[in-house]
Amino acid sequence: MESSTSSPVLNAAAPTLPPAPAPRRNPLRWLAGFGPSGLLGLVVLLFWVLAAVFGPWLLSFSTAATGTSNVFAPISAAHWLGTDYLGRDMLALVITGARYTVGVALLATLLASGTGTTLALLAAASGRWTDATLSRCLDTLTAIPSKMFALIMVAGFGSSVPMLVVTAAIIYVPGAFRIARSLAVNINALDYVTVARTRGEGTLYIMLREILPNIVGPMLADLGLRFVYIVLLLASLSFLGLGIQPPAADWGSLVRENIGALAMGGASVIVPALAIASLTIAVNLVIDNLPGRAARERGTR
Amino acid sequence: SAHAQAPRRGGRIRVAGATAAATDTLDPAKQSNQTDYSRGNMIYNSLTSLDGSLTPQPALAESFTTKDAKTWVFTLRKGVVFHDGKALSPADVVFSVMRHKDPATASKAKVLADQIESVKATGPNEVTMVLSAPNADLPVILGTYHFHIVKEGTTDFNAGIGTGPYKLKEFKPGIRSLVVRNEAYWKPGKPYLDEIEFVGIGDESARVNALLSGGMDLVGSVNPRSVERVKGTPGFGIFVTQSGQYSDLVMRKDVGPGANPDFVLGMKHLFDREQMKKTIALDYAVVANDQPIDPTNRFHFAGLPQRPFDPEKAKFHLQKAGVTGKVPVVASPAALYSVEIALMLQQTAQRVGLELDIKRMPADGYWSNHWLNSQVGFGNVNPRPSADVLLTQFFQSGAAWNESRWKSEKFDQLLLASRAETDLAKRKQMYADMQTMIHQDAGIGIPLFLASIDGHSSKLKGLSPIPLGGLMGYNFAENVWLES
Amino acid sequence: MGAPLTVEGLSICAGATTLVDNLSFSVQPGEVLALIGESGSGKTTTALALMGHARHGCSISAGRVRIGDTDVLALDARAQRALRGRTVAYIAQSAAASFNPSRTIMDQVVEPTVIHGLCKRAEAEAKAVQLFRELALPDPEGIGSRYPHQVSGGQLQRLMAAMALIADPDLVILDEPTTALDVTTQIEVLRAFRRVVRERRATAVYVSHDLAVVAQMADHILVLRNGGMRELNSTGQILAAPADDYTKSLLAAARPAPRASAAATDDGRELLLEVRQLSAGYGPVDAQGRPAKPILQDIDLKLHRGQAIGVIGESGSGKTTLARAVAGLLKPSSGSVLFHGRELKPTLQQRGREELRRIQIVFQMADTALNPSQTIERILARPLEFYKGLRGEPLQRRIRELLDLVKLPQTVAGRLPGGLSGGQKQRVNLARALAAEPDLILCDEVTSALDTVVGAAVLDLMAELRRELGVSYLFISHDLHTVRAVCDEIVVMQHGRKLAQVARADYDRGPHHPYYELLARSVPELRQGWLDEMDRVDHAKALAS
Amino acid sequence: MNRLILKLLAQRIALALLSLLAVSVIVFSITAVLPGDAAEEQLGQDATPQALAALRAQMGLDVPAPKRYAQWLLGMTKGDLGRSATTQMPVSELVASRLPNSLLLAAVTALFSVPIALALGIASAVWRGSWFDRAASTSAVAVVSVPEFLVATLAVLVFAVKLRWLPALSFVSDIDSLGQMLQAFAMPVLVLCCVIVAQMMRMTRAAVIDQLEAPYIEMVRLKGASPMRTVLAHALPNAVGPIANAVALSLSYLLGGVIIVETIFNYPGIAKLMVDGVSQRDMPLVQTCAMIFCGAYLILVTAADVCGIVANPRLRHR
Ligand SMILES: Nc1ncnc2c1ncn2[C@@H]1O[C@H](COP(=O)(O)OP(=O)(O)OP(=O)(O)O)[C@@H](O)[C@H]1O
Ligand SMILES: Nc1ncnc2c1ncn2[C@@H]1O[C@H](COP(=O)(O)OP(=O)(O)OP(=O)(O)O)[C@@H](O)[C@H]1O
Ligand SMILES: [Mg+2]
Ligand SMILES: [Mg+2]
Repeated sequence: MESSTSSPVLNAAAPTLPPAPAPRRNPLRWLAGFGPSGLLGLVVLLFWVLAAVFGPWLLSFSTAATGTSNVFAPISAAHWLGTDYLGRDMLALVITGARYTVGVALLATLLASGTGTTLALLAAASGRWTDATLSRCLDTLTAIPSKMFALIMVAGFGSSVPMLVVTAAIIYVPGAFRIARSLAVNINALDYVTVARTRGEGTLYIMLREILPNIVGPMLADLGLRFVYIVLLLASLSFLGLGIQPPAADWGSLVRENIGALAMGGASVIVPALAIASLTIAVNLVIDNLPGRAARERGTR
Repeated sequence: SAHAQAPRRGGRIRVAGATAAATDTLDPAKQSNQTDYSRGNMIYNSLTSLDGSLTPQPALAESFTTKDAKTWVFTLRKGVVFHDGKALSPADVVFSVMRHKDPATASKAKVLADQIESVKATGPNEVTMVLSAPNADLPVILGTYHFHIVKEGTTDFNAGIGTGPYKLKEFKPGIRSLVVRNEAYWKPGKPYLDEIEFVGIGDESARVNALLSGGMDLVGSVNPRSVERVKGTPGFGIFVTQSGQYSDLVMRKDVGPGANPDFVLGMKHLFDREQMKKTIALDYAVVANDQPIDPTNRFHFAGLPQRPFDPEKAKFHLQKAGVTGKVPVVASPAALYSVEIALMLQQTAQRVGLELDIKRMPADGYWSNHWLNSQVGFGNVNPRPSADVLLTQFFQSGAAWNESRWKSEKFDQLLLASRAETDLAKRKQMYADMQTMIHQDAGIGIPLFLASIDGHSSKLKGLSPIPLGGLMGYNFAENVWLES
Repeated sequence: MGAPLTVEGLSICAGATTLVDNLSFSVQPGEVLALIGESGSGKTTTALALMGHARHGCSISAGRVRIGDTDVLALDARAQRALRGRTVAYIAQSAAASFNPSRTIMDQVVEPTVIHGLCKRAEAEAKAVQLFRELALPDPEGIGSRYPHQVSGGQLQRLMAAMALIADPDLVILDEPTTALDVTTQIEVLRAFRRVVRERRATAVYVSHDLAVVAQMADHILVLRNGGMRELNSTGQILAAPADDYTKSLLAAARPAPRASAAATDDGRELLLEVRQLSAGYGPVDAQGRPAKPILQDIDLKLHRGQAIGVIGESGSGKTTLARAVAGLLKPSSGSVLFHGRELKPTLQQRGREELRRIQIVFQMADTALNPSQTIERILARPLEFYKGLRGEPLQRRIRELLDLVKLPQTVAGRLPGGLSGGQKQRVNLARALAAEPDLILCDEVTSALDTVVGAAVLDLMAELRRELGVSYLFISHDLHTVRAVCDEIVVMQHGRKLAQVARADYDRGPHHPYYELLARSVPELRQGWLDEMDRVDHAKALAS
Repeated sequence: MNRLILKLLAQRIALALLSLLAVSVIVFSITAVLPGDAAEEQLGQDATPQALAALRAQMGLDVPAPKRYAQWLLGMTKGDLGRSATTQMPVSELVASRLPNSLLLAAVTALFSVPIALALGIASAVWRGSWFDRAASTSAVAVVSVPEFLVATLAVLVFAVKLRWLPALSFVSDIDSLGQMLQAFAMPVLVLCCVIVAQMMRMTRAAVIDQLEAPYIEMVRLKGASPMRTVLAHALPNAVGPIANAVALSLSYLLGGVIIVETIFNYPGIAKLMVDGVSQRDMPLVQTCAMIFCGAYLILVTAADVCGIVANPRLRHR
């Protein structure tokens, strides 16, 4: 009632206000947008993230000690997921490992994709020279095999968690850059970017507002696979003995350390392998089923 | 079977060692690992050879004599020829020994060779060596792989010309080598096999799988965790060599927490040796007593009381030492089991309120960058041919590899004296004293003496342990034979 | 021979929205039915449904389509495939986008015969060459071995017709086959189509929004609006006596009325823009500063405040390039541009924000000029924030005003450009330029995608702004009628040169440059039989010479 | 050949030389700042100052690093790859004994993986959104996300240890017949396929889908073309460029990235040589390997670009 007395002008304007674009407002509807497989992925992902954040705290009282001398024990009531090559409880190891695998890989992936995309936007939005220089430099980096690079980095600077994140990120920046640049260059040639230029907009605005929103879709798809590769890189680094520091172990190292149990079908090697697979599949399911992604992709065509 | 079969001649085997790299070498002075040693023993001989108790036996030298342990006379075996047909002469021996002293050779045995003052041909079949100080163990030293005898003037060793049981047919560093029977070998009846193909497989599970799939007849360095599998597969067996190899916790006495003797003692009491033996080595080890001479050695001092796992005592010493905060401990896969030992130590330490911060270093670069430089860290010592060599290299005050920088004048004097002592009983006592000193005072904790485990097909016969290391102290080639 | 086409109760929807609502009509063999209506009224959607096809996201929800004895919508996928390209052939709206860029033209033209196994490849090729000849394509023997990018847009349109006709279909659907063409080419193509339809006696559905063109081609006209049928009658009847109001307004707006300027020829007014000896081009520049692909040569132009100058010329003559050079998007290789008497810097980076604000450009391609991930509201808000620093309610109000100005409903503000029709996008484009309140707007084909009614409204708006705010225009178009209606002067361009400049007073006084004459003559007139007359005239000329 | 391709090749070769130079500088400087040198690594536990000095002199490490680099570069321009620091063997000899093996493995793997990846990628693009597509994409992610040493070990356990069909190791030196070759290569190729198929498949799928959404495809459908024809004759030729690029990137992995496969199957390839080189700080060897990988990468990428041009008439015809 108050509004009717306040201002006739406002009242007149009110009905003509465009209806708010509301699909995002309701979290439940947003979730439903994932579809069944996307939701499944989301649940698994959430599970691992929770495990990474709270798991060690939940388990700290029970399982940290090696205790038994029963190595490669099968699944039992005492050890839900069996024991590893030193008789340690696999459940505890997998849960603590989640912190490293999920954390390091996710961080490195975001860092790699973020840096790659930023550089690509810069290359596309600024002049030919920046583009050429950046492209050539990163091409050169791609030419060095990733494992060789990791080997050299770890040999030189030791293998701490920040070091691993940075190494993995550097290795995967050129790939992300390549994809983002090819997308961004196409967008940059479109008229709407030119319009922004004729308006006098700065490079930053063009990068972030005009180009970026139009390449996030494909970049997300790329991120999914990149994540898988970073998890694998960590695993293969641990194969070469360069991974996370003990007693912590990422899942890749757990697989590696317990590979001896494979012949007996031991849980200690299968469980971490399954953990890796479930995590990477979940990430890709979530990304592939992001609500509105399919629609957005069609829209850009 | 209980009673020995007669060895059969003929057949071809494939053998896998644990390393393969482009640095594989046939130069005795440069040999540095299992595969190098094994290959060397196929194509070369030394003046002596070491038997199952590491006692030197005549080889290219028919006999060796000394009066004062300072001047040694070696009589060379007659009728020995190199693979290219040239007869063995004293000049070859002089060359082979003297080259280690030349810095340009960059020999790994230079330290050992430096005690030899001169090597001279003193007759058509006689070589005389004069030492700078008496050493009763010279024949033992000369029986090790670095002192293989090569042809005088050899500069390119890739041809692999020696006097050994097999002739080199192919040598591709890091890939494989192929040797065939030396028909003119001086030991009658030996070797038994026609041909050996020798490769290095770095990955343990690949090595074991290669064996179990029938692709290999003998593989070195099997992880205790694979033993059950090998034993459980019909047609395969394992071969255990208990030796003096150990991984040790090094606490430097000159810097860091190890400077406090109580810290060292506390740590030594923290080793749950039985548990380590069970979970880490799966019983393929013997419990050690913080001293380096292992039970297979004739100078092992069994009378030294075993130090127990005693958290209370450890706690007492550690509290007395007043160590606070996290103590960094450096370990590496380069030092066998050191990461696992460190992890168990970390847990027991936690129980007595000590925080250990395990730093695992990559294997490559470990020896040059971390070993000897870390305040608290792990080392690994391979079996040495004699107690003297071991103590001289690792415990003498001025020794380059004195891991804990432990200095004791009394120990050094005992060491020199025992080296010159030719009376075995007296010598034994001296060694016992030295072992006790190390057990008490050195900044070294030795939890276990490790065994080497090899896997083999049951058709392969003739294996017997030589505690220099696995694969019969790397000398399987001339001893094994194939059952038909 | 043609087959009769009957459509009953056809409805097509995309999700919840109905694109085409309960449409019924029929076409007899050998006749042409025209579907006309504004952009986005569902013409293409209907045309595609005649083949049983619905675009991604759309579906045919009800109705029957019969060609001869076949019920198209009841067929399974395989039978539909057998029908398409054989019984029904389609000539798409954009020929350039409908050819596979990596295969030769001949491959694609004879493909229907290959797919349907009609005849041997050699036979098919001979037939194709015959069609090329009929469609007056140059080099009929050789053109087949070229790739799509090696022929012009008008030629491509005709090649597509050949592709449709090669299987002798019973029903041909032509979807706006001449929108992309300039008038001179358009005449050629129209002639070709008509000859084919007449000689082969195929049934045809002709989709267009251009009444004048439809008048030449169709026997009957169906007027569509918002997916619904407004009127269906014979061409003569509709042109002479339209029954529906919408049809009437379409007809009324068909020939744009001249919009008088406040001071059409007032030479005393301030000189706003002067282009002197301007040359420009694309590609890397050589040592003398000449670009590898020179386009514009020695253009001179003067534009006074409040004036509108039209630029016409065939496709590729350099009209857009001129606008880009003035806007600072393309560095001229020589010559200069003066604005308010001061020389403009050649590139954007060197120009100040105020200079940029005063000259706005409305791009030709409405689709690509709007960022697909920003809502219309954001698109319009940005220049207001950027230049004027507007925030909050004043900003919202101004956006609403702008939408009103270009006759767009307020509801589009929250939508993304993907949800707008071509004409709507074009108007958003214009609104964005207006938001900056510029002195000069470079309009590149702003009305080409619009139907006559909306187009007329936009022209009115421009005239009004010009009158009241003194905004000036450089009005680029290939439609001579529109240009004549709004501009005080017309610049005729060909091959990057200015051929002639004609003032409004002289529009109907000749003689002008022959090329201008040709352009003027080629604009279709809104009466039946115009094309036939043109045929006769040209024929006579050909005989005379 | 067409002028455009020649020009591109010339440009690429010039750039490649630059890249190679840059890579060599990067690799050299990183290895130069690494702790430890070849002498220390070789002596390991046996390092004493005297022995180190002697060995360094023998290896030529007593020369300052920049000078060593200059020497190496000079030798390189004359076609001399230098001598390995640790083994004193000519690097060319070391490499020559392994490079053919690596190339062979890469070739055989490419022979199998590329057609499989393309077929799967195209099929999932055609049946986009179907259960096949979902299953293929998910299992591709699942397969790549299993660490390759696990796949390799599992394969060995099943095929070599349990079934005894295949040898556990790939003895390339013993290959006399095609059968033996197939036996030796079966498992390494299988494992490598698992690693690289997924990426190529995904890129192929994306590229084909991209084309399937182009307006000309609608026209092709309206001509009555079958789905098979639509994809193979129309969409695919236009997708060759991006697909070739994806294939090139994946294949470049096959030279330098296969260290794990080489280790587990004891395959004498060049990746292991490189890893040894790094851990031994054998500069000339590492440099040469880096040059080979970099060169191979550049060749592959250029080949992909040429493919793209050849497939695209717009580029091919001026
Ligand atoms: N895939 C789609 N999904 C949803 N709506 C669509 C789709 N394609 C087109 N439309 C909508 O359908 C309506 C009719 O489109 P159609 O292409 O038939 O128009 P048209 O009359 O051919 O216009 P024009 O003259 O611009 O070609 C438009 O409002 C358009 O926005
Ligand atoms: N970026 C570019 N690089 C090279 N050539 C170009 C470029 N843009 C346009 N051209 C060429 O310049 C010529 C003039 O183009 P312009 O866009 O000015 O034509 P137009 O008169 O606007 O034609 P239309 O009526 O079709 O829009 C054409 O031949 C075109 O192919
Ligand atoms: Mg349309
Ligand atoms: Mg234009």
